[in-house]
Amino acid sequence: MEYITITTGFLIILAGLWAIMTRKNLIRIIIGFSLFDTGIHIVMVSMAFVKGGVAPILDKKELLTDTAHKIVDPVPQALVLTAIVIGLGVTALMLAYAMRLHQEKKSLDIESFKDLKW
Amino acid sequence: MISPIHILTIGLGGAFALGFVPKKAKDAAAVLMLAAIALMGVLTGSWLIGLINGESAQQIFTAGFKPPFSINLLMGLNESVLTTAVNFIGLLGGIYLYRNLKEAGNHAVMVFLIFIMGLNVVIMTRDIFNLFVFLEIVSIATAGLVILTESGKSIQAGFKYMLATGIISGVLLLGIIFAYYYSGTLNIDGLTAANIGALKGGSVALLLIMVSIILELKSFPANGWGLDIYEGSNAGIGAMLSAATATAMYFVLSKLLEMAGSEWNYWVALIGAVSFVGSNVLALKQRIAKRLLGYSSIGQIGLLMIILGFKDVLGDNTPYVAFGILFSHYFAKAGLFWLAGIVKQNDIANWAVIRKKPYFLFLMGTFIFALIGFPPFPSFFAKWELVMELVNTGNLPWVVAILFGSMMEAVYLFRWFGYAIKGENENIEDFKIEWNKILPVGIVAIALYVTGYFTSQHTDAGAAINWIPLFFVAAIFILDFLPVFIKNTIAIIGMAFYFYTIYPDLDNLRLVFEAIFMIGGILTLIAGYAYKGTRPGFYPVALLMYAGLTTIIEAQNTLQFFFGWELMTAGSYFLIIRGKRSMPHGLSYMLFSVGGAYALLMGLGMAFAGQGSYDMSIINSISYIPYWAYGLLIVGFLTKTAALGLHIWLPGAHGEAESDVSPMVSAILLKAGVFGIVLTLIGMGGENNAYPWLPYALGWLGAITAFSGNLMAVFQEDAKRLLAYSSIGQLGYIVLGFAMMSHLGWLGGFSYVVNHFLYKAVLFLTIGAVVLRVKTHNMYEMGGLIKRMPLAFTAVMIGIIALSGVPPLSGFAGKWLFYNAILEKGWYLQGAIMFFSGGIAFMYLWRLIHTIFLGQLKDNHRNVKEISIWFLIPIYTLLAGIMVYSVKPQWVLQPLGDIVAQWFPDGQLTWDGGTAFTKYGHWAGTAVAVTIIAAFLVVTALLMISTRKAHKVKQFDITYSGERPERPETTHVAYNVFEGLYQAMWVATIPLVEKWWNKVSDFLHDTAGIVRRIYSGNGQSYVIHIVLFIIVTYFVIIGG
Amino acid sequence: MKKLLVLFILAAFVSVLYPLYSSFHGSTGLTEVSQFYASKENIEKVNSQNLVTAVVVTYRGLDTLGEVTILFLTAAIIAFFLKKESDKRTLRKNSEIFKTAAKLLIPIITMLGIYIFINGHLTPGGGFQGGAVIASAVILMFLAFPNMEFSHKFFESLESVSGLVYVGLAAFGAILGLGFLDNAILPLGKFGELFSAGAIPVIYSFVGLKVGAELSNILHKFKSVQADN
Amino acid sequence: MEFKIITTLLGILMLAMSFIAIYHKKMIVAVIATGAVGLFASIMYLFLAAPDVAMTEAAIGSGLSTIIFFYVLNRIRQNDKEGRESDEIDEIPNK
Repeated sequence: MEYITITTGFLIILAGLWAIMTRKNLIRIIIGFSLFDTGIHIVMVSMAFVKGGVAPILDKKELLTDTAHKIVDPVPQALVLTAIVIGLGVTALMLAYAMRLHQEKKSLDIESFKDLKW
Repeated sequence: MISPIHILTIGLGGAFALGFVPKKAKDAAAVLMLAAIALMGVLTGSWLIGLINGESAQQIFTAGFKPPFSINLLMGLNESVLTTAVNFIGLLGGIYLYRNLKEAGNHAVMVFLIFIMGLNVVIMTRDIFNLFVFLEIVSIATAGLVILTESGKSIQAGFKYMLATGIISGVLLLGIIFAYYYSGTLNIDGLTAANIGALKGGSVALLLIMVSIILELKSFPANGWGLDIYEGSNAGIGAMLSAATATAMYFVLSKLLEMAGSEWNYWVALIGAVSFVGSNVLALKQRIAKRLLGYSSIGQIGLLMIILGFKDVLGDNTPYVAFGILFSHYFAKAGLFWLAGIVKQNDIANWAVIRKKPYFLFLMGTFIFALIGFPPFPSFFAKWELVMELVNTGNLPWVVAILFGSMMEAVYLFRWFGYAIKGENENIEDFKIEWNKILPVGIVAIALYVTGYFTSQHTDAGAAINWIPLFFVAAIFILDFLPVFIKNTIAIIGMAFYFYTIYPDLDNLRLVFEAIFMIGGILTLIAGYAYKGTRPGFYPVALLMYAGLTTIIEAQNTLQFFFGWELMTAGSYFLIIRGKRSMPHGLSYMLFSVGGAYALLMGLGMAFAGQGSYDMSIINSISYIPYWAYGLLIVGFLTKTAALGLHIWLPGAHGEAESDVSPMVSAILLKAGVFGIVLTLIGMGGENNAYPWLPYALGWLGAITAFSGNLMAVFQEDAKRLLAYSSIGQLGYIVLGFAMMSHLGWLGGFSYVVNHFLYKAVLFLTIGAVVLRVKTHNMYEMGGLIKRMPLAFTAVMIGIIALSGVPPLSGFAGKWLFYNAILEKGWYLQGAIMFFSGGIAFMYLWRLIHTIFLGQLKDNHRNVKEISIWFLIPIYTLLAGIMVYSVKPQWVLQPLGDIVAQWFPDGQLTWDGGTAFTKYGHWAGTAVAVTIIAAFLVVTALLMISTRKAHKVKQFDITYSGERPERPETTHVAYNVFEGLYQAMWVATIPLVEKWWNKVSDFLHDTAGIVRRIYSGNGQSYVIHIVLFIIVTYFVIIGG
Repeated sequence: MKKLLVLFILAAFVSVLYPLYSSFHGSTGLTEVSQFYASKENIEKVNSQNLVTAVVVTYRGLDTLGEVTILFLTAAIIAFFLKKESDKRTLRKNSEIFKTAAKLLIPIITMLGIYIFINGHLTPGGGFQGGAVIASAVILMFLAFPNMEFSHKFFESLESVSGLVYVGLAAFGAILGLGFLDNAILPLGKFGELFSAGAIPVIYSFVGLKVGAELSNILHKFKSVQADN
Repeated sequence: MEFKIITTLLGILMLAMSFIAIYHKKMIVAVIATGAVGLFASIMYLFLAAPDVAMTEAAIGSGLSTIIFFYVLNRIRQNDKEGRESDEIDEIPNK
């Protein structure tokens, strides 16, 4: 199972990178970035998975004994929580930038924002 | 002491509390922010003091659990230094940006505060995921600050920055999670222990982590986004990025390098070297100030990465070297960015406007010299230590890369500085003074000097440096507002007193040179009384040069020597560029000097290798590739003596300098190079020289230099340039003399040293004084001045007789010794060249008399007065010296002979009273001189009597020829007088050397112009660069 | 042409990532660190039923603090970035049914959000999730009542207050000598009950309020820009 | 076993959605597809025994960020209408 999800994760990372590197539209690039992020999160969660493990929420009595062999790893999950929120922040900021850029030049083409170069 | 964790409490608490400050109370918000940053600074500062005083480093545990189970932070010595630095620059930056932040409102103030807080935590944290989170805070805050003073460009830069850092942090996150997978921990110390690099997947995870941090440091060439952000953002933010962020990120890299293990050292150094050289070369074409600073920042970080990579080699010295470079960069770059914000000029050519407020020029100079690594700034000592250690451990290619990169940096920074000093500034709008912006700039400038002083005290060699001359320079700089008369008196008294106090400590060899430097200095300073007003800036720089010269003489160790050498270079550079049209020559002077200094540095490093000491005596026993070492030392010194090939700066620099500066830089300064060559040749063993090829080559170089210098002098129409080329020729003689490595050769060399000092000072002072009166350098615009300035005429006449080396005057002594030495040595071909160039010398010397003083007086010179008395005093003092030397040569030559005999006891002159004997003949100086002078006086008297009734012809009395000249100067007998010779000899005058250097320069600039096109400005390409960078590093480091 | 190049680059990048992928064999057990978290003694020490919450709020609380800061930062940046937009509103009429439904739904959704973060230490979910749910109530408010004066001042104050409380609670632990962000500053209570896990529910609630306020602020900024002209 | 099949299907669906997000002409559809990727990801997280992450992803990754995308698209469209005729938001014409 975790093999399938981690494969999906890596493929989505690549898809995101592909979008960032080939599409010209700013919004499309941000979508690519969002995909790239999601892919990484999937990889992270797959990593936490332990075969036969249950969610690290100890709401059943039997989970309280020998907990370590019954649950999946909570640490990467905690990291992903953080990463998702950070990703939202970055995406929102990028979108705000895209909006202002569009106001500036009435264009969303990344090629038209090359005033700074060399 | 308060726990450092409360940096978070203060920073975040402050930021959250800002939400309550009413929107209208803008000042309150900004003040609250500054107070919070100051408080963080006090907290870290108290830790810094505590840790220096021996407290132990403190681990900060959060959540009540020990690592690796919870996040921990560390406050050690390094951390306390760096967090204090970040808070300090944050406070200054906050003050600088006060108005911008205030106008942008409370939100911007919050962002700035969180930015500084984030950097603190980035430095302290010991948990890699926590590091990731706070790096994100820093980069998001940066993206916000970029648009502080919004323009279309800054928004573009911000977007590219977000995109690039987004990708980089994604890669970092991937690396982190896999590192966790392999090691089961996120704690940096735990990861270090786990050594995940040994696993195949683990090594890739490590690579992703390392490369993303390296990319965050904006490594060349995947750094287009970084350059854009430097250019696109407010200068105050650029300062923060360059000083604060780069400092923190650099420390992060060093933290993670511990974790990655020593295999990574090499790769970090390699990436650093590529970045340092690449970035500095590409900057050559850059003309936008802030972007130029960006390139320079990236280069400096590259240099720091090299240091980090060599931390095992540098050992305990690593912090010293790294902090030395880091702090110079930190202060200087912040200062320059802030200046860029004050001056508000994009194009570096427009920075000439900074001159309208001279103190700003001083600040800019401070920062630029600190960046390049001149004394007394910390980078000087750090670079010294770095090169010494690297050479010592045989890492020569790295040293070459470092010095090449530094050289490139010097090229563009000095070009920029040159525009500031000399560019056209009349049509550029002056800049406003805002005190909140100036204060931080002033503080960092002072901090540079202070840290420089303390850096020097850290090592034994540095602590031995005598700072008194430099303090004297500082004092006179502070008194710069006083009139010339007072400053000149202070300077003369100071130099005389200093000479008086130190001369008993010097051996005879050094005394000769010190006497030339100091007595010559005092005499030329006397001429300064002729100037009126305050003559701003002259005295500090002149004294700086003399401070450097005396430091060279006094140097007990090689560091001191190099320290003096660089001070002298800096001082003379500023002296030279005071001339009206001397800027291009000033630049080439500086670049040759810097190049020469780097050759010296490397040579001294080789001397240090294997000997483990900085004592001056190490150059007497170089054992590590000695041929190269001595060769480099000689090349380094030859840049100052302007040997052929390294001379192109001299004619312009000396010719265009001010009237009393030309003698300083010609008669005095050039001797510093000679002193160095003498030291090197002594080091090679004197009579038992083990490296015969070096002096042989040097001899040829001297002979050819003598020939071509003299030949070029012949074709000059400009009196001062003529003298300048003549100096090149004369120095050629000197070099040839010393290269002969025999008693007579050296004695000849020394006699030329003394002589050249005397007559070149006389000639330059006199011609300079004449130029001040007639307002032109061109000889064909003068003429007949003998009637108006008989005293000047006499001085020039005696000077050229001394120079030409005919009896009876002192020049003959040198010539006579030379020919004896050549015969003894058997260098007949070189001797022939010398003899020939001596003949050529007559062809230009004659013109100095004829075209300036004889012939017709020009109409516009009917009323010129005799040259100033303040010039006449030193001139006639020097003339007295020439006369004494001529009449009693044994008074000079015998002591010199004693000095030379220390290393060349064989083949001495034998003296019988005033008569010197060699195996080829004898010479009775006194008798010859007295006889000839008497004969001369008789003949002159006879001539004067017999020509009393001669008819005088006015200049334009052309009835005899019946032609009306179209251009008046063509009636001047001396105009283009050597056309015939030129037809025959023009081949020899093609400026081949200049062309070659131009080709080199063009090649580098063209390369830069082409390669920098990879920074296409397209954010997408930057992402591709980043991914490519990761791929390339993967294939290079881990392999396919 | 460019696509071909990118394809090539991605292929090369795949070969960089491949060792990571190929050496991944799934996890067979917990790492040392998470075993520590799952050990009986430490479960009792933290006393939180939801281990992820325990990690997020205590063990790795500093990350969470940073993360909240990032949202705060984003909100602040967007606020001064987009502030030049004027605050005019379009007049759109929504159907009464929608409005009434919204009036009913908004408190319920808000309650749900609050429930989620208060129970963060017991059930899945917590401050972020609850905050996001609260933010969605705010969106609903935007949609249903586009012309209503949205009191972003209230949200900004809420953001600041909850931020200050969060930092204050964290620092309080350090001042008490327990450690920054230690949850033991409050009584641990009985495992599995609402009042357990020490300061975790309190902290997580304030995180929830803060996240909700921040997200609402961000959304409001974007929305008020959208309503321009 | 059935989990595996469902997960595989989910994976394929997510990739298809990514393709739509990258290549669909209408930006609105692309944004929705991006949200869908997040939504499917959150289902995947549930299978991976990560309910906390699943909730977060659903609420934040696919919920809120999609809404922000919409706001921005809307705004840009209005901008375009004021400014020029051409509607660049969906497709950038080849130059």
